[in-house]
Amino acid sequence: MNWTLALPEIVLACCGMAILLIGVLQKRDTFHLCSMLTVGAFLITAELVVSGSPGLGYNGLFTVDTFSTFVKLLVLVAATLGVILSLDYNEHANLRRFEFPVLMLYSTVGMLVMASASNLMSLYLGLELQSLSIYVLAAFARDELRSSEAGLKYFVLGSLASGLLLYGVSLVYGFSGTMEFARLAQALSNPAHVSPGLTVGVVFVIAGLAFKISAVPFHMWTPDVYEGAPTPVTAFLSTAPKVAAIALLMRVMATPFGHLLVQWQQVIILVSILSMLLGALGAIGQRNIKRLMAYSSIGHMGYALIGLAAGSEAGLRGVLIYMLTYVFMSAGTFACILAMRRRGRMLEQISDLAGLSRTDPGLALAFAIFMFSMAGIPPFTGFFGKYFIFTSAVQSGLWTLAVIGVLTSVVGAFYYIRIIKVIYFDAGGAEFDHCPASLSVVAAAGALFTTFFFVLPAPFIAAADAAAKALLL
Amino acid sequence: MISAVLFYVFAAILLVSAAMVVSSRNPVHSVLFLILAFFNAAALFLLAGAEFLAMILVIVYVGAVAVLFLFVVMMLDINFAELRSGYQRYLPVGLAVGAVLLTELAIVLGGWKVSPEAVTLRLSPRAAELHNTLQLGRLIYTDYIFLFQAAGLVLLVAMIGAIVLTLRDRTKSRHQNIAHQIARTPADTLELVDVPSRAGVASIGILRPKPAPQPEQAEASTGHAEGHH
Amino acid sequence: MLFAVAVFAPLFGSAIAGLFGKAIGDRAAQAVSILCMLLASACGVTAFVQLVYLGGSPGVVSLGTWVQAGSFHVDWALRYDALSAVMVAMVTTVATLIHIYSLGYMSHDATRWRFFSYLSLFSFAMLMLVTGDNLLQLFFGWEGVGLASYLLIGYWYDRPAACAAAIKAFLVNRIGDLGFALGIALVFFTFGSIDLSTIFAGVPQHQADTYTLFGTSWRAYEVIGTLLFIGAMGKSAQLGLHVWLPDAMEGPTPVSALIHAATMVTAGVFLMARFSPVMEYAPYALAFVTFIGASTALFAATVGCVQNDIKRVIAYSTCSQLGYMFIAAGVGAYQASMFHLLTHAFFKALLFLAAGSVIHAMSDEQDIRRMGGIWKKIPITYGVFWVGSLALAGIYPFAGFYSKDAILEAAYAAHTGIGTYGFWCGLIAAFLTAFYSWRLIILTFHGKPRADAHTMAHVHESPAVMTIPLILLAVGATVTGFTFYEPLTGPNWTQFWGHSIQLAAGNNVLETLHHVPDWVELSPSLVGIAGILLAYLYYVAAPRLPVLVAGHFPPVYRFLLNKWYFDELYDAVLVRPSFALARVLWKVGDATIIDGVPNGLAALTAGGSAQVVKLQTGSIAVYAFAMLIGVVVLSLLVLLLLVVR
Amino acid sequence: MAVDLFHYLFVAAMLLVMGIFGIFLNRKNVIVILMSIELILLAANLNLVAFSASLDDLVGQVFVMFTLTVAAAEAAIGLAIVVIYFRNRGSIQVEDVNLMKG
Amino acid sequence: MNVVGFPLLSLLTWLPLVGGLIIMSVRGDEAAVAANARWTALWTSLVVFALSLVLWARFDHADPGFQFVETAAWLPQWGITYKMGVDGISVLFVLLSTALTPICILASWDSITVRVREYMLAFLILETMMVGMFCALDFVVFYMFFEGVLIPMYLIIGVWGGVRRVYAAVKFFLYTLAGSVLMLLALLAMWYLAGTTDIPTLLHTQFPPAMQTWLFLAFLASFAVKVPMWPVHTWLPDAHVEAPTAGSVILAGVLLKMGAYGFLRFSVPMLPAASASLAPLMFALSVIAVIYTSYVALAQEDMKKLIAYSSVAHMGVVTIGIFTFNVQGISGALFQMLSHGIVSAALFLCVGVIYDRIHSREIARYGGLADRMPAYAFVFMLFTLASVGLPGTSGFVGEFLVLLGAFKVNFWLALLGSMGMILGAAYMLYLYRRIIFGTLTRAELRDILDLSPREVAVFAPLVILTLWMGVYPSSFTGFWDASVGAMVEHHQAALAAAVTLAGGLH
Repeated sequence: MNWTLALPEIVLACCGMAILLIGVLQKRDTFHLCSMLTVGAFLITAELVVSGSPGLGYNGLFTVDTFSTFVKLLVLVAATLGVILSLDYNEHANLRRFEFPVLMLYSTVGMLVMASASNLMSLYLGLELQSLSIYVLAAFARDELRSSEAGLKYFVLGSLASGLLLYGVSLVYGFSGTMEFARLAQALSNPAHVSPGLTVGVVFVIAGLAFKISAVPFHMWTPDVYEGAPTPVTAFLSTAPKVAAIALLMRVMATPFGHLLVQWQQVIILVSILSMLLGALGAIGQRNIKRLMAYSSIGHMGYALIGLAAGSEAGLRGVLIYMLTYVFMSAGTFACILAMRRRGRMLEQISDLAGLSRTDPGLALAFAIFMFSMAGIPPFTGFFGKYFIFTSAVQSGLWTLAVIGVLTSVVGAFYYIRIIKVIYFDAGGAEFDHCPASLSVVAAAGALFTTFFFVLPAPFIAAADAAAKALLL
Repeated sequence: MISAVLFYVFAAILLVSAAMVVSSRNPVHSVLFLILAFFNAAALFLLAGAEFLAMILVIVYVGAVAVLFLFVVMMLDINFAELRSGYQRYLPVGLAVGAVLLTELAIVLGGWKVSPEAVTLRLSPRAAELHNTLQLGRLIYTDYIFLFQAAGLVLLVAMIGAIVLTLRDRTKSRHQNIAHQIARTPADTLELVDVPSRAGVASIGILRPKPAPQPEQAEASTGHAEGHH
Repeated sequence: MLFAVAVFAPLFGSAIAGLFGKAIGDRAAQAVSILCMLLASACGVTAFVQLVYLGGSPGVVSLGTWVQAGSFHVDWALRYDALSAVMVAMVTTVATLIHIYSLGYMSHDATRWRFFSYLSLFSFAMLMLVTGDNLLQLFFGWEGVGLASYLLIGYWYDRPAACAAAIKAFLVNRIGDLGFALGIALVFFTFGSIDLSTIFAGVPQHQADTYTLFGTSWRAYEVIGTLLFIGAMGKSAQLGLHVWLPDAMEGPTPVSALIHAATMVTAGVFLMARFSPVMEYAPYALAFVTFIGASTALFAATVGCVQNDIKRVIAYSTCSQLGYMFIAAGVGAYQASMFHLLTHAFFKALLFLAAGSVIHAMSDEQDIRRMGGIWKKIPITYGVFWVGSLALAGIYPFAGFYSKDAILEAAYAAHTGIGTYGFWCGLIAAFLTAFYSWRLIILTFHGKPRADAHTMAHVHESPAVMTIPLILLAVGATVTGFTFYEPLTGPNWTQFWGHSIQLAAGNNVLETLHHVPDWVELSPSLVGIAGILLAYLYYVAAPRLPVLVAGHFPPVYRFLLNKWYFDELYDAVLVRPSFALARVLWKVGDATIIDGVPNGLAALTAGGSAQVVKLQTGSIAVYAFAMLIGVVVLSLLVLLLLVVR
Repeated sequence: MAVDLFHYLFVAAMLLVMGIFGIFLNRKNVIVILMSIELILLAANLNLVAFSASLDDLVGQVFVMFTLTVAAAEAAIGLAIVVIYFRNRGSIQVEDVNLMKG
Repeated sequence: MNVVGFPLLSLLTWLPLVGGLIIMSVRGDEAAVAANARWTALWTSLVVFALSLVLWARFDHADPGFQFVETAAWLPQWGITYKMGVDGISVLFVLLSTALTPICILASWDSITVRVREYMLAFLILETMMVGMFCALDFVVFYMFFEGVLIPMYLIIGVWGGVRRVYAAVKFFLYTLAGSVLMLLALLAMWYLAGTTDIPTLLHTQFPPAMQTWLFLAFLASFAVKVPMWPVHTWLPDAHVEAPTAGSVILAGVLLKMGAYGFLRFSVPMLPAASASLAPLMFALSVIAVIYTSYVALAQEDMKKLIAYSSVAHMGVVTIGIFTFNVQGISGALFQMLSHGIVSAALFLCVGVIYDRIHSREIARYGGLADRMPAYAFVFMLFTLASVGLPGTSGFVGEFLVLLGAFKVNFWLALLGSMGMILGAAYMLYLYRRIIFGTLTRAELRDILDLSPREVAVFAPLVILTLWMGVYPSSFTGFWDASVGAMVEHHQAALAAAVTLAGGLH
């Protein structure tokens, strides 16, 4: 058995334990050190991911292919950005505890497992590893009511979702006789033999995963948790787990259930439409920018699901590109949100941004870039994400979906440009505190990627293409 | 025949106690019904031939998890009188949706049959000659070692999480700090006071242990003393 | 070439005076523009003489491509033939005289450079109009004179009435121009070109062409003719589109003389003559031309009888005379209409300038009810006024006698219903013309002074710079009649006109007009004299009579005084509703209905947003319930699909 | 296995529905919600065991092993969160958990 | 490469951004930064303009195809290339954009005093987007530029605009975006059907007639908003009124042309059947636009709003011309676009001149300016006349050619479409009268100054262009004669082919 297949995960988990030990044994404050070590661990893991060779191992539980590599790298990038984003905030918010990066790290391990899962069991365990860490992270500011309420909500609903997922898995297992993706694909290759029980099981699995990507109607937790959780956690929550969960959803839908496309396609379409609508509508009246980002992410997941609903290689590629662009936009936006601090106090109201373009033009510019990008205005990356998604929808003849998609994107654009309006048009309040370097780095990296992606998009898209091909075999 | 009867009995108790878990007004009762439910589930496991899992369920669940629940319920010391009874106002809708779900599941599940491919797809067929525990043990440590390790990580995270959330005030808790103990000098702790005769200890401001400097109080006491003269 | 110099010299003068007038001063600006005009008139007259009398050959001066789009190709080119040459000569001559006259008339104005620039600009545009080798260039001049007219009417821009009149002139002209433009378009699609030579050469081929309009097929020539005539109606102030002309009298008097009497307003007539080769084959259009012309002649004459503003009387008279010209054009006697155009240019310019002289003398008083008794104080003006009026009334041997006669005879000689209509209308108008002309003379110059003493004390003859042009024009108004009668309308008209005017094969109006019954020949003079006598009776012999008549027929009087209520009608039917409609479209159409849709959508979205947010109650139970419903609905959906399949 | 598989599955389905009911019809105590989640997981486990028996395949049972582990971990974290929530709020009534909404 | 041996179009497109980067990198105190930004922007735009003159000089009039074509692999696997090129239809719009930008920068020299650096940056970005859009020969590239314009324009209106600038900016943004996302779908569908995003290839692709209608409607949604056509025009008056002068200039001068350009580039040549069958709809909307908005303009009390409505009417003439499908109509439409680009830009500048002095756009607050500002009165008069389409000015040629083209189609179309001749004269002269004529009564107008040398420098090129285009328009029409001819031919051939196909089926 080729155990090196899972080398990145193993190494990362071991690094996690080492960091944990360092944190425990060192008496002094080790938050910063551990965070840095975590970043280092991510980088090492990324290197291992890149250098890993494809294959299926661990008795069919674990697979490494271009898809998993793509997703893992994206997850690692997102997680790295997440850790960096937490540095400054945690210092100020009195959350400077070394467990924070460690939990992020284990959550990331869970995501990596999800990316490679080729069996419903590893799927479930990866998912749980990821989720449990984030439940804790969401409640990490344990002296804050909002944080603990966010943790509680996320936990209760998340557990319900994974319960449903588990129940779905049991149905799939029962009605097909296996949990391994390859064998499932084989078993379901003749759709005529597919029993209703199995399709219901698939629906339950979709429900469980849809919860993780906060797709409607499993999205209800999102605004509350986004608002309540410590902001770096929200930032993390909105990037890496989304990538991992949607990747998992893609793999499950494409590989084992690929032959059931006609059955689940309508479900995904419905979920996608609802998500886009709700994401667009819900955000309009929001005053808290974190809540707004929550609705925004719901909407974005709706778009990403269009690609999945297309059920084609182009669609899967579109989803991956979308997630790629989304991670950078989202991380960048949160970097900007984290920079919203006046006299040591964090600000979360959109109105607090008024006059930012005068007090801090750089931050304002970055913010504006992210908002335009999220609205899908070229030449920013957000446009490319939407472009490839809609391409696939058109190719698959999903006209209704495409039309609803573009129309909701207009509604969505309204609230994004409303933020730009506040930043640029409104007369403003006092200056924010000096933006710490860690945030500047993330914001700048995100802005640069978002802005200049269009110059050389081909390698990224080629990578996404290769990854999507791997799913369809 | 007997197993069928047993099944129905256990199943009935299981369902009733599950219902009680949900509906009982007193959370302690809920936990106890949960335990009962677990016991009956374990019995059902046994009937289905999963001896090891049945034991695990009893030991791990009843022994640890359920007790943990009980512990937390007691610890949080909720005033039961305050708990409002009754259900959400959309109970009828909820019941209807639940009924739909149940019907749906029942119909769907009723259509189960061993799919023709299932035999060929089986990964780990049960070996009749070995007992359940042995078989599971073999699988877990070989084919499923990856998952086993992952489950370990899950537990690790749970541990970290539980600690990081609930462990409080490390600075106030009383660790033994050996270095500190060794570094102590008499000057830090001892104070020699010349106590005049017939004066109460309190009246001349001697407090033990050595108080943090409290100038106001000191002044007030001296003032009081002067006034007395 | 002389011709090009004649056309472009005024432009040069205008540009110098306009762009640098402020810098170089009024005198220099005036000098430049007048010199340019003198040069132009010298060249223009020479060119005319060369062509008509010295046997020069007509031709085209091409200046370069103008518009080019596919098969549509138009050059800047000057057409040199008898029609344009005579017009150039006339325009430059009259314009030069009026330039000179303006030196005196405008001597107290603050921005004379501007005035002269405009005048020269007008001259240029008019020359472009008459020399246009294609319809588009003609249109260029056509609109150019409209612009100059607009600028000059509104010259005193601080007077609201002047501004309003200027805009009115421009707009009414534009209505006609739209018809003209459409006509050009149809010409292009009929002949494949708008070059005059190509068009005229193609006339025989396209006779049978039809154009469908109002669901009926019409001969293309009829449509073209009508559309072009609509253009002519606007420019020449024919009935319906005449309303701008009386108001245009708000401009300085030299402007009225030049533009609203001598040149621009006759452009429509010129157009008809220019387009005679095509018009000849459009009998219905021609009938329409006569009808409108005759009606205008009569209408304007009736109104002219009761107006009290000296310039307005002359303006209505102009209107009426233009009607005559169209009568002639409509019966195929283009030569007669051109002849009348020529003579009219002189005597009407003369009348206007003389009126200007009167106004000048009366300290800018224009109401004839406040004049009178001044003829001794301004003898030259009085004299030339007589000359002009005699010419206008068609009294032998003044110019009008010949040209008006020719027109009425032609109308009679046409022997068509519409020709007869034209004849009688013309005859009645001739009577009225004489009547109001002498009414004007008598009220203005004779009787007791009705102005206040202060004004009367200042009444004086105009300076030489004004009177000399008057005299010259008076000479013109006298001699042009008998000089040009034969060559222009005689049987040998082709010697003069060459091919610039072409008649259809069956058109022999020009031959027959010389053989009409005697009473027809005599009647214009007779009614003219009758009109004069009536005016004498009314205003000298029995001055109470007009009041009495007006008192007995108040509706008729008021009807005429209010110019047949045309202005009121347009105001009620077009202007007011337009402004009302504009407000309604803006406030209701745009702001309420059209913006209502996006605003409504926005409100709908906001409402939807509120509903969505309302679902987000914060309660775990609700969230869980939503998930449950989601699962149930989605699995039902899947099962349903399974069943359906 | 003496009893028809369907009966097992039906019991599990009942458990599932009760668990879900426990989550969204309960307005008393958050801990009861956690217990409801345990019921849901138990339902899934019961399913897995039953299928495992019927299919004569041990994978189901192996999976139950892991789900039990996960369920335990989940319970631990859930209770920890409940505890800190209680410390902040002084109550664990379900209806009180609505600081954030909209 | 191409005739000039270097990637001229890319240079034209991206050079302004380089200028923008230079502006961004300037540090120092506010006044120095502002001055620096102004000069850098001016020089950049002038250099770009000078470069674009090479285009003018080296463009081959006889070639109906694309010239100066340059390609670079961009997303090679998906057939998307970075491809730039101009043909007769687009080349002059590139020049229009490069010419108006320095004028705008000059016009904002003194009137923009806050955040000068950002302002200049926005204008340079805008120039990149505009030039790029007219040069793009790949529809993804096209779409990027087409949409990208929204960003700087949104900021220009919103940051430097008037009182209701936020409303106007948001309305502008959403209207335009809502239209163009539908166009994006149409573009994707075309790509799906034709398998390429290459515009020259798509120009010769035949789409199924049923599909064409849908595609046409989707394009219509985008271009109609941009043009803007009735009834989606209401964003324009708001945007114009609130935008700073230079913003209005660019908006009217170039941005409105993008919609019409889109019709010419996509709708008409690529979807001949649908454009032919839907032409009556387009005519109806255009005629309504001409008459309706002219009337609305008549009632306006705000100068900029009036001119904005006049823009809608003039663009209505353009859309009529485009859908006549004959050389005269299309040629006229193109000419009208160019002319309107210059004339309406100039009119907005005229408004800007007095707005800078009095800070009011209300017509009623002016009157009698002719006394104090003769030069201004002259310039304003010239552009007013050009706007009403007086022969000899640029405004006439386009309108007349469109009239010719429309007449070929239908008498009533020509008649109603040309009602703008009358109504336009009415509202423009009425406006002119109320501002320039009359007596000067208001105290604050007494000391108003005539045009400054800088303003003269701004207007001079526009005056010259207006007259040049009026007197010698064939020097402009020559650029597109070949292209338009080929396009019309192609259109007719495609229609004929469709008819034979239909005939063959029955």
